[in-house]
Amino acid sequence: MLDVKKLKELIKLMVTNDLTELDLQGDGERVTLKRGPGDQKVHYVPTAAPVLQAGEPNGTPPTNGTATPPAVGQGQADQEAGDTGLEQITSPMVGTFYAASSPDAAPFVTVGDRVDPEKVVCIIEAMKVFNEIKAEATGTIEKILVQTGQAVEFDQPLFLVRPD
Amino acid sequence: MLDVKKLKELIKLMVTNDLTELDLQGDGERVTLKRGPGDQKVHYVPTAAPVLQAGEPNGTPPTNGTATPPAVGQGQADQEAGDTGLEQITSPMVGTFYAASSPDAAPFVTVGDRVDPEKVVCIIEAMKVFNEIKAEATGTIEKILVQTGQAVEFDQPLFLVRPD
Amino acid sequence: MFSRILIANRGEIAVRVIRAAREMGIETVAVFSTADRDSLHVRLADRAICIGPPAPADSYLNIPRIISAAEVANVDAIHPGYGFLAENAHFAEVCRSCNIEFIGPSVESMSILGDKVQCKQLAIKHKVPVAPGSKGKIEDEADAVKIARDIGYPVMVKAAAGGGGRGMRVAHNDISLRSGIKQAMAEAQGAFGDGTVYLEKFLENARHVEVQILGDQHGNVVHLFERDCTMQRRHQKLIEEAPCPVLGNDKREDVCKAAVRLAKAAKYFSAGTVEFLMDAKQKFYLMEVNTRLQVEHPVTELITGIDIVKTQIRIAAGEKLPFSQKHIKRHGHAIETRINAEDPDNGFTPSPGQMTEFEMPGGPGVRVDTHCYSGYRVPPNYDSMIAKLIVHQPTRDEAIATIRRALGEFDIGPNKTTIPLHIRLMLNGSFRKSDVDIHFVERLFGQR
Amino acid sequence: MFSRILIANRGEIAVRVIRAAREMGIETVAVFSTADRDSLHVRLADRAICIGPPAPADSYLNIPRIISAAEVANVDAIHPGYGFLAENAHFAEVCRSCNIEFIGPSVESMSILGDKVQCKQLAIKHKVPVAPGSKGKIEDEADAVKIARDIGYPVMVKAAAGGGGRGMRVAHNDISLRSGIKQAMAEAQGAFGDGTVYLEKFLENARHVEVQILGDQHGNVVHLFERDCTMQRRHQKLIEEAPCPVLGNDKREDVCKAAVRLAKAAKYFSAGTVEFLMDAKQKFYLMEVNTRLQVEHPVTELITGIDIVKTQIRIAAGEKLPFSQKHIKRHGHAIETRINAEDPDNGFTPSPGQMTEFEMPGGPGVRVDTHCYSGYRVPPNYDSMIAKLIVHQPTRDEAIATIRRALGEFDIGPNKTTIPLHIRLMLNGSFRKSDVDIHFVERLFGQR
Repeated sequence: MLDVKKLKELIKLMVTNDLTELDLQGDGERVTLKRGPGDQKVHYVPTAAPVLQAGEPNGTPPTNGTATPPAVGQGQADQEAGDTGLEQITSPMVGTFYAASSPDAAPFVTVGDRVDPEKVVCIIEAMKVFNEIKAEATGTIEKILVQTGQAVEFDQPLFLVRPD
Repeated sequence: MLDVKKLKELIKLMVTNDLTELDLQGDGERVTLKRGPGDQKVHYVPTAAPVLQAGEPNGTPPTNGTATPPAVGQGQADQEAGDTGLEQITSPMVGTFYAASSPDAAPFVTVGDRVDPEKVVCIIEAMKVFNEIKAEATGTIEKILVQTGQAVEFDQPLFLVRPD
Repeated sequence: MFSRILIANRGEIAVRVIRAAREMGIETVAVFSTADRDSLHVRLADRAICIGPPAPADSYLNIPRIISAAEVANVDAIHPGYGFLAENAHFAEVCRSCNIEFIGPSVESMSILGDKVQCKQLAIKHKVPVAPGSKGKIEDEADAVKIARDIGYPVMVKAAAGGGGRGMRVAHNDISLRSGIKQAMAEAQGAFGDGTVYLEKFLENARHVEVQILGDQHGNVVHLFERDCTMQRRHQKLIEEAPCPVLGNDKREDVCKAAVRLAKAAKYFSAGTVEFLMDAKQKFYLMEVNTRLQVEHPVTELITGIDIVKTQIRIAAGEKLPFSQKHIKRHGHAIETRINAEDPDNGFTPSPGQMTEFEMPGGPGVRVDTHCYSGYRVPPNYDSMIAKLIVHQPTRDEAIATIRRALGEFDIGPNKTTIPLHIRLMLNGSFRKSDVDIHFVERLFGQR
Repeated sequence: MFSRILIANRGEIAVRVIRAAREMGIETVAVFSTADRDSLHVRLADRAICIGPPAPADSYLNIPRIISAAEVANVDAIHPGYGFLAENAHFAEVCRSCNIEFIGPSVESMSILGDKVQCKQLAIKHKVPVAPGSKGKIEDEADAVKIARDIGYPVMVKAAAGGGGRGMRVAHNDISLRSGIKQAMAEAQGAFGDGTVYLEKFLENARHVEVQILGDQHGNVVHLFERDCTMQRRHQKLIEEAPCPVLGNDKREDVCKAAVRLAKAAKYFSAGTVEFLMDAKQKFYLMEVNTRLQVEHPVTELITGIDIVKTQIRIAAGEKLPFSQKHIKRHGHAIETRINAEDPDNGFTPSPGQMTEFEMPGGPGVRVDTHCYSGYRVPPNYDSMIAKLIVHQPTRDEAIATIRRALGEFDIGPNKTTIPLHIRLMLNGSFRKSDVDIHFVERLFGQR
């Protein structure tokens, strides 16, 4: 049956020719090619296809130029966001994550809290400076992805928010 | 069918090539690849399959272990044989091809001649030895692919024969 | 010795430093922008931290983000590579104030040598040959015209804080000098935040010859002989080699010793390079000092057998140089070509994007330094160098034969590269005789 | 000098010879079996000719087919590489009778040195140290028992035409000696068509040390110092290094001079290797002479700076050696590991098939000789070596650090390779101290 090398060749053809679809069938000889920018809207379609889901977390930057989230913890967050239409609050900098303003204070937010764009959700300490991070989203905190004291990198997902 | 190793490879191929869909089916040989943020629906457009034809001549040796013909003139011979159901008479050795037993003799065969397996079709000279090459096929000579005095390598197609 | 270092850079030089550190048993922390997530330096480091979006100002040039990453990863030192922050004295100062060693020279050495006017004055004081020109910075145009007439046209206006050809103007007469000064000042002010310019005799038909320096924190300074980087295009080096094919041994010793004098005068430690122009009579004129590792350091490593990056790390950790001048010997000839993802037949336009094919040459005499691999996507955000091919052979002719052979073995696509250009240069009669000057490549392109 | 040569081999050594020839301006003709159509040597040669199906007897070992290809391509000479026909005196004779130079020694040298009994007698005559044993071949069992008791058990029965461990039997007493002789004779007759065997003292805890020889057709012979190939498994070398880490300089000079004496006695020209066993007291015993290029020749190239393959070609063309003994110097330490497509955790079963991943290490001190590339399909028909990784550094410790680093940079899959085994060996305390003998690796595997 099909070997990987043949597949690679087909993929190369797709890449170099900017095809968006290629359908190839056996003995009845059938080829389908699609090319050009398709619908730009991203659909998060729940699907049973394990290949698609497993492939995405390590994905290369999309061709439209937006940055992909970082590798650490990204897969899970992506998947959850993808599965359920959640939004991410990501870290705008490298530093140390704090859920509260001091060890004995209550956390800025907990799961189930409502947030609006101006709501402070955590502190990231970088170079001895404590930076208040705002939600920049409106909705309900669904999940907290990091713990107090944990190092976070640029673009790392911190919270999942269910938008209104 | 698919084992995990192969699956991983496919995923990697998808990731590095920005594919968004890959559909692979068993013995009936079917591949569907999709790339870019396109419409999720799969379209089947009947075409004259240029990709399949262009892709095949550079293909890897088949996994069943039979030898592929050499690169020289192979594409053409393959294609002609494939297109029209012709058989090849290939060279069993490296050497120099002679169409006739001496410069002033008539060639062993010309296009349109009938051959049977024992019919001598040419001479290949190797290390000063003149080796008579037999057709090893039954049918009609459709095309002669090499010229007298030309160097040929092992497995190089020499004649195309239309079998009875 | 350090137990963990951060590499504040990307590309092949990040890979180079990671390799050196790994061989020394030092853990490595890479930083990367989102455009470099799949780069080899990220894969090879013990740990990798994303510090920002593709724009250099928000990632590789962003001091707070790099320092934050260094603190989060708890490193002992930072290697700046070349480019980006490598010659930024302020960055070195911030590192050290955070108790993170900067793998490079002292802030004072960087400051004095980085200012071309101060550097030149120091050179004159220590009998390092310089081009005739203004004693210091140009105060007014009338002065400049007087000096220019004195030393004779053509002259060059240069920015004190300059580098890479920016803030430079050649003037052939009073009129072009006056306008050149204005333009150079404006350009220097814009590019470096410092409009100071000075005047120098413009040398025609010169070669670029530079001396590799290594100094420790105990006052020892040695040279690792010279490199010839005459093969340039628009101030970008294309081919570097060692030794300089035309240089006599006496002149070699003179210039190498002069470089050591200048480094000692600046109390220099770490690796550094003293760049000279050399005229047809093999007279030298100081150009500038690069207070960092150079792209072309491997040619010197190959002819001396000394690992410059490892030595740099040892020096930063306070160790003494493990060799003295008399132990440093030259063997054979080394040549480096910089392979860029650019189309040499189409105005050197960059050719970023995924390389579905990336096969490297190998075999005897061949070294490849790269951050690329089959399937790597060249980001459009940074410079276009994708690999350095460096060869070492007993003689220059053999080195050219090897680099020619190795260039032919690269299999890169679909991206365009400068490999066909390099193959053409390796076959060029003038290059083979080394009958070239720094404008040779540009003339070659002008003729075509 | 030749204008065109044919390489009667495949794999990395075919690539190695093509590279040397190309750098010398010599055209190259590759031959290949249908299993090797996509191999790098086919791609790199100026011309490639398919000579037969995968079975070696019908392709790489088939003299008429190779000669036919050589005649069709009109070449001046044939390089046999190693293995296949490299030590076949008949092939050398056929080549020369067809007016095609065989890039190797004379038929006479190959014949005398290839017969271990004749070789040993020549060695004794020229005071080259040999192991105690039978003067010549064993005529009958009673004689053998007498000799064995004389020199003391254990003894080894060896085939005169032998190599690679075949036709060898160790005997610890009269009974095992009698049966061992019968078995060895039968095996030697089957494998080499020559049942002649001889007897030697069996050395325990020995090291494998060999001397690289180069001779020209004008009577000049030099050595390129020794290699240590003690790290073996079932007579297959795994790791080779130069210099031998434990050898004293006096002993080194003795054994190297002995090797030169033997080569001169055999009127040897081309590259060759005199293999010795060395006991714990650094006493040497001749094992055999390999009248060809060795797999491990690069370690010697790296420490001497001499290209052995190019020199071999020059010698075959009738040139004199371009150096004399006193010009040949050693620099630093080199180590080679042979990377095989085998599963070391599963009885070293071969792992052929397509390598979807094949990324090589690079950077300073690293040389890779390979015929593979990303997407290459390892054919199941030949030996499983896919690459040689060779490193060069000033000291052995640094070389181990570099090879350890470089081994980690390989990215090969899905095929299994011996890389994890090599990484383990590089970390092994006994190997790091070089406290090993030729059975070390086997013992290590026995313990696990």
